[in-house]
Amino acid sequence: MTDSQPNSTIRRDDALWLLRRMRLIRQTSERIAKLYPTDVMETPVHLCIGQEAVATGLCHHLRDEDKLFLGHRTHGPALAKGLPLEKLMAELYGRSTGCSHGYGGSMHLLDLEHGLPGSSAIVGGSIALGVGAGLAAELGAGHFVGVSYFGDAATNAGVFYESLNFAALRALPVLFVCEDNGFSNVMPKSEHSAHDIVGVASQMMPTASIDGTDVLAVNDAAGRAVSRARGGQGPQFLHCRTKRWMKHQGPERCDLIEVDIERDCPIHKLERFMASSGMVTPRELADLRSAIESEIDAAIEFAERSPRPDPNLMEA
Amino acid sequence: MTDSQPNSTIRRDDALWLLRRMRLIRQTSERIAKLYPTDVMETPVHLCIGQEAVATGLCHHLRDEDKLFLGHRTHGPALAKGLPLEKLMAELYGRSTGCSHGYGGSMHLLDLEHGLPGSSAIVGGSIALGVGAGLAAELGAGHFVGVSYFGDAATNAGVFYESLNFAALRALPVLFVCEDNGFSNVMPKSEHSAHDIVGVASQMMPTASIDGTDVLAVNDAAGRAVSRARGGQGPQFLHCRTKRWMKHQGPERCDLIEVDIERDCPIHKLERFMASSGMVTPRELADLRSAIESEIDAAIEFAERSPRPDPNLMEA
Amino acid sequence: MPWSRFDCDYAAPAGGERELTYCHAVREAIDQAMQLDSRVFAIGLDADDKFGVFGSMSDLSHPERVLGTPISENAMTGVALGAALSGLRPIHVHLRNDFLLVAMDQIVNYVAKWQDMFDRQVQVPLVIRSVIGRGWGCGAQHSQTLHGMFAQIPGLKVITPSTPYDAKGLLAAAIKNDSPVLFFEHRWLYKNTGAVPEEIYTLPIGKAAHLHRGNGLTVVAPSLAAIHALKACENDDLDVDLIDPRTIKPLDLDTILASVRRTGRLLVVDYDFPFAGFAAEVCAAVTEQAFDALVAPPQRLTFPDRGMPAAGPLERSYYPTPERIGEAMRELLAGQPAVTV
Amino acid sequence: MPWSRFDCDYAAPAGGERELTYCHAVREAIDQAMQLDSRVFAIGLDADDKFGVFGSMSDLSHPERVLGTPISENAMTGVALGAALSGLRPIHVHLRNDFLLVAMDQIVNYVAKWQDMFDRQVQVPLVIRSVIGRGWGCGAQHSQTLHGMFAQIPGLKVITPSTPYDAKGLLAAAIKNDSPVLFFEHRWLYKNTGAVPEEIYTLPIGKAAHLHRGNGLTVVAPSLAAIHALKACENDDLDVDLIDPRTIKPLDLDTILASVRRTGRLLVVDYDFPFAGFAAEVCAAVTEQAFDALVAPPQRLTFPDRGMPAAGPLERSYYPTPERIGEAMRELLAGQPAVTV
Ligand SMILES: Cc1ncc(C[n+]2csc(CCOP(=O)(O)OP(=O)(O)O)c2C)c(N)n1
Ligand SMILES: Cc1ncc(C[n+]2csc(CCOP(=O)(O)OP(=O)(O)O)c2C)c(N)n1
Ligand SMILES: [Mg+2]
Ligand SMILES: [Mg+2]
Repeated sequence: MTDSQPNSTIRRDDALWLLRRMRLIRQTSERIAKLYPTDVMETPVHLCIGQEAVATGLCHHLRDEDKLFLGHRTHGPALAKGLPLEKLMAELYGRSTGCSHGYGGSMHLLDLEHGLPGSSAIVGGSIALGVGAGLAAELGAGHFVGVSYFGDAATNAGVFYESLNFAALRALPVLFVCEDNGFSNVMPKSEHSAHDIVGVASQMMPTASIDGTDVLAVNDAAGRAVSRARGGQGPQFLHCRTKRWMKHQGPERCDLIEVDIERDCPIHKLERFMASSGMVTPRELADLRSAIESEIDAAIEFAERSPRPDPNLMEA
Repeated sequence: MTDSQPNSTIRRDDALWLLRRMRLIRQTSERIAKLYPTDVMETPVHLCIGQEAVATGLCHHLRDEDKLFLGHRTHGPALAKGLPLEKLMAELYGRSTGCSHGYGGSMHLLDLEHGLPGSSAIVGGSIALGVGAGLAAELGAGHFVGVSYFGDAATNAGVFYESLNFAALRALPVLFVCEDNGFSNVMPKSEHSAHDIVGVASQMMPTASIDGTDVLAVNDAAGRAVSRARGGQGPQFLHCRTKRWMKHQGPERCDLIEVDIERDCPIHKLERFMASSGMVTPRELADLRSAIESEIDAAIEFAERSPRPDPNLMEA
Repeated sequence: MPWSRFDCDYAAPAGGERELTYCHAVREAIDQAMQLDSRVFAIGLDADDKFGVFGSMSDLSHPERVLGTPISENAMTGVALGAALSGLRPIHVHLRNDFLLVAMDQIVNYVAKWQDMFDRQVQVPLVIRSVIGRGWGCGAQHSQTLHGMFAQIPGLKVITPSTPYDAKGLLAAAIKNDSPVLFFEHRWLYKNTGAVPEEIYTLPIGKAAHLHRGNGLTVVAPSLAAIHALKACENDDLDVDLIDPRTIKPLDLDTILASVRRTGRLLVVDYDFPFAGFAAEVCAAVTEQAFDALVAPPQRLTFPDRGMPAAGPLERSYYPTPERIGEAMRELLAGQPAVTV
Repeated sequence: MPWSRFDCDYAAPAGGERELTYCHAVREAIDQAMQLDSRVFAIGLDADDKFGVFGSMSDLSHPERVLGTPISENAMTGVALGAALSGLRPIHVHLRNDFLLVAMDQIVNYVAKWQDMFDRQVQVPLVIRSVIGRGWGCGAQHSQTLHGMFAQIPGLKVITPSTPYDAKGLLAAAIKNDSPVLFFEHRWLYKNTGAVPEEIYTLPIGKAAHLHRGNGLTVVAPSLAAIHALKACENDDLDVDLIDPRTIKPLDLDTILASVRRTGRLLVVDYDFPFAGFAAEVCAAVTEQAFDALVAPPQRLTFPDRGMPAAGPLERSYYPTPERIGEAMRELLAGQPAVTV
């Protein structure tokens, strides 16, 4: 197990990419939270405010052909991987222009072009699918890695353990990314896991445990893990410690944890780093923020204007 | 993880108990192997010749009220726990006097009086049942421990991992006993497990890895583990390295391993120890052997004389 | 036997009694069973949370016998079985029946088989409770209703109460039963209210209830479908004999047959998949046993044969409604074949 | 598309052709599919062993695409699905369908739902092969036949070939199909022989076959039941129209209806559990659509509603036989109701 240090030599355009994606996820999530009580979205929402760094640092190193399999907390990682915002919004609005044509809803997002072959609401199972993608690559289907992305409590499901074992037995190009926010709904990790997650994973493969609120640390560790997996060094496990600022589901703040922006906010931390090292001006930061707001406005307008799916076209 | 040493201070009656049970299991298994080709037993048989020390050393410390849950390789552990021989034989012969009235067959043995609440042919699942027994004890159902008894390959099933986690979370009085013969049918352990079984288990609870061909070592380690579990110290894991002399199923020798009696035979080793320390005479050993043969003769006669179950009485 | 204390005759509640929600009727059955019998305990994901299984686990008087679990439904079912084999009476609770599929090995290979494998020498007093049905755009993995699948499996009883009164009495009966019972509660019934006696009582497992009387058509509808069908009858004052089987298995075929022998017509409304489901069983069994009484082919009204979609208009079209049930009833009453999906 | 190379017309084999066992017909379909299409691979417990799935995996010409697995059926099903979503065409093999229950979450919540959840934007070319049926006193957990359970689930095709010819042609069709297929092979058919063309060929999924012609009674029987029913027809030269559906789902109802419209009588013989099974579906669907043609109530002959016992006499009484099928047929032909279990 390695505990990574952020790489302070990050290039400006990389840092900007990370900031843009994190801001896109954050601002989109906040907008969803704001709109949600009006019932325009007839689907549950699992927001990831506070957790943006994990998916962003990871996806910075993934290509369109790499296959990312998600669980129920989908919006952030899907946007990080490249799902167009308007397709996400239209799906949440239940429109036929949504990425799943309105058939999937919030938890089932598909974007084959950007390496999102689907996500699942049954906790745990999708971990195996990422291993299948790795196996496909190994058997000649293409040059890509499979990525299984899941929460801390998904590691309680037997399929987690079975998946790691098989990936390790065959040295498959698979990344296991555990977004550890310390909770399964309202149950703290101490009540759902008798063991250290990394301790178990490290019995089977190289692991890294990372401060998941530090996008540079995630970026750094993910970069090394992805290149090892691509380089034929077998599966890699990334354990990212993070915080879920919102309730498990819905638009409300979580009352089980305390958030300290200085310590916990990945966006704040990156912006401070970039500002202090002269990479951005306050003006640029403000511009970025409002540019993204406009993107979100446009995506919502797109969703609102889009037709609802026609039940008569629903095939049996 | 502790690696136990045999306790050379074993008392004669304890050693004799161990020898008797191991001989009972061995000679019964050999007789089954001899009779099996005549098709008197219309049921598969998974013999445990070579593995007798594990169940015997364990069951020496179990009481009738302790609950032992078995998988498919049942005969030896069931006899070790106290299942009367004639009830086993009658079950193998498919008679209504069998321990499961002929409804279970070789893999499904029940003896509520002796703490055998049933065994299962689906690999892995019965591990959870032993945890349930431990939970029952914890919730006041009685003073007993739950024991989950399984092979090395059962640890590949997710239910293994889930069961250990839950038992550890609640510090339940459960013993996990892994009879590691190195094979899943014809697949060697190196192909089914990327990790060390004890390594994973020790993330969750105290473990011991034992030479499972040395009944004194098993007896010793099991004694300590059982008393720790009884004493409220939570679940314990016993990993017993052993050898399967026969094929996975049926009456034939396995051609995948080499057996060296001096090194591998638990009965030979115990007899040698007892003889050299003056606990038994060669005459006593021979007498024991033939007494058990007579027991087996009687059990077979009982089975042969017993009626077959009446299909008309089979309830829907 | 603590159980003898809550045996009572089967009787529909008189009017004017205490009203309770379906959710609280379930809660009360658990709470009273736990008070009467210290062997009863509850276990399940978030079972120990006040919002556990939509509030039906709140404020139980024996919190020390209410255990939360990790997301390990398969092992947890085995744990419940092991506890049942060791002298306790577990109630395993689930927020959605889709999660039971994770535990299918334990439910079908273990729980359902254990008594048969040992010629019924052993008792398996285990209740598995689960919410069924669609929510709010939850999609194909979180909206299923699988009572038909479990009813196929020998060794399992399957109960689907539609009223608060039935929910309490049948859950008490399930807990008291010495064989495995699956108890399915439709999410949309949770806030419905109805008269529920304060005392604990049991209802017979395998006994249907008439929700509406009539002579023109027999309608069999379990769970939420029963309530929707009742609405349809009342809206249009239809001449329908409406039977809520209450237990899918064992099925009270006698009550259904007696009705069909009177009406000559049968419609089964089942909010479950169509192929080889509960509706097929009722149609096949009725045809086998009351063929000569039938004046028209028995009809089924179910979900379409596809996974549940998420978007509102799709979700609403997927689920039958009182209106669609009413239409099917009227067509059958008029001697026309009903439209099936 | 390599697949275009093995499209051929549907035609029963002429006499005098090469004979193959059922087991080897299955093997040959896999072998030839693997040769034609490098995306095809096989995975499963002991799949890479020469005795894997009773010999049907032996000597395949691409051993590098035949992978053994640990006892992790649930994750392995997810691995197969992930591979199918990543451009390959997996065949997941199982020694017994009882083990599929361990993988039920993946099969029902994942594999079956994946296309519907995304409005069919994605293909899932995944075949799950499994042996079904009783062996040698193997007991309730190792002798099930679960095609009825899987047929309930939208999104799964279910195939149950009864002859070597069908086994090869339907397995090739399953591998070629872009949606999930469950392929069930009854253990007792493995050594049966029959004419099988050497070339690879596909048979249509959803098309029944007539095994015997007659006008007095329609019998629908899949898998081993078809072979047993054929024996019963031939033993007594019965006037029976025997239909092997070959695929449980999609079901070729047209062929069955056409027959019942001629005979007026129906018997479904299904070696599976009785309640809400395939037999119920056929009876219900036929009654719905050909009610006026029926002169007697459709009948079912299935297992009893309990787990399979182990001892020989019990096991043999549990399973229908050609004799018992013949009896049921004769009674129906004589205008008497058949005995159902
Ligand atoms: C098999 C299964 N059991 C239970 C649930 C209900 N459930 C949905 S999300 C969740 C918590 C998951 O926690 P974690 O994996 O840590 O992800 P997080 O929500 O924290 O991102 C639970 C219990 C489920 N979806 N699937
Ligand atoms: C879920 C499941 N998958 C596959 C099998 C087939 N099977 C029976 S025993 C066995 C090997 C088990 O090996 P292990 O657990 O090491 O026990 P051993 O036979 O060595 O005693 C297998 C694969 C099964 N019974 N259950
Ligand atoms: Mg979490
Ligand atoms: Mg082994």
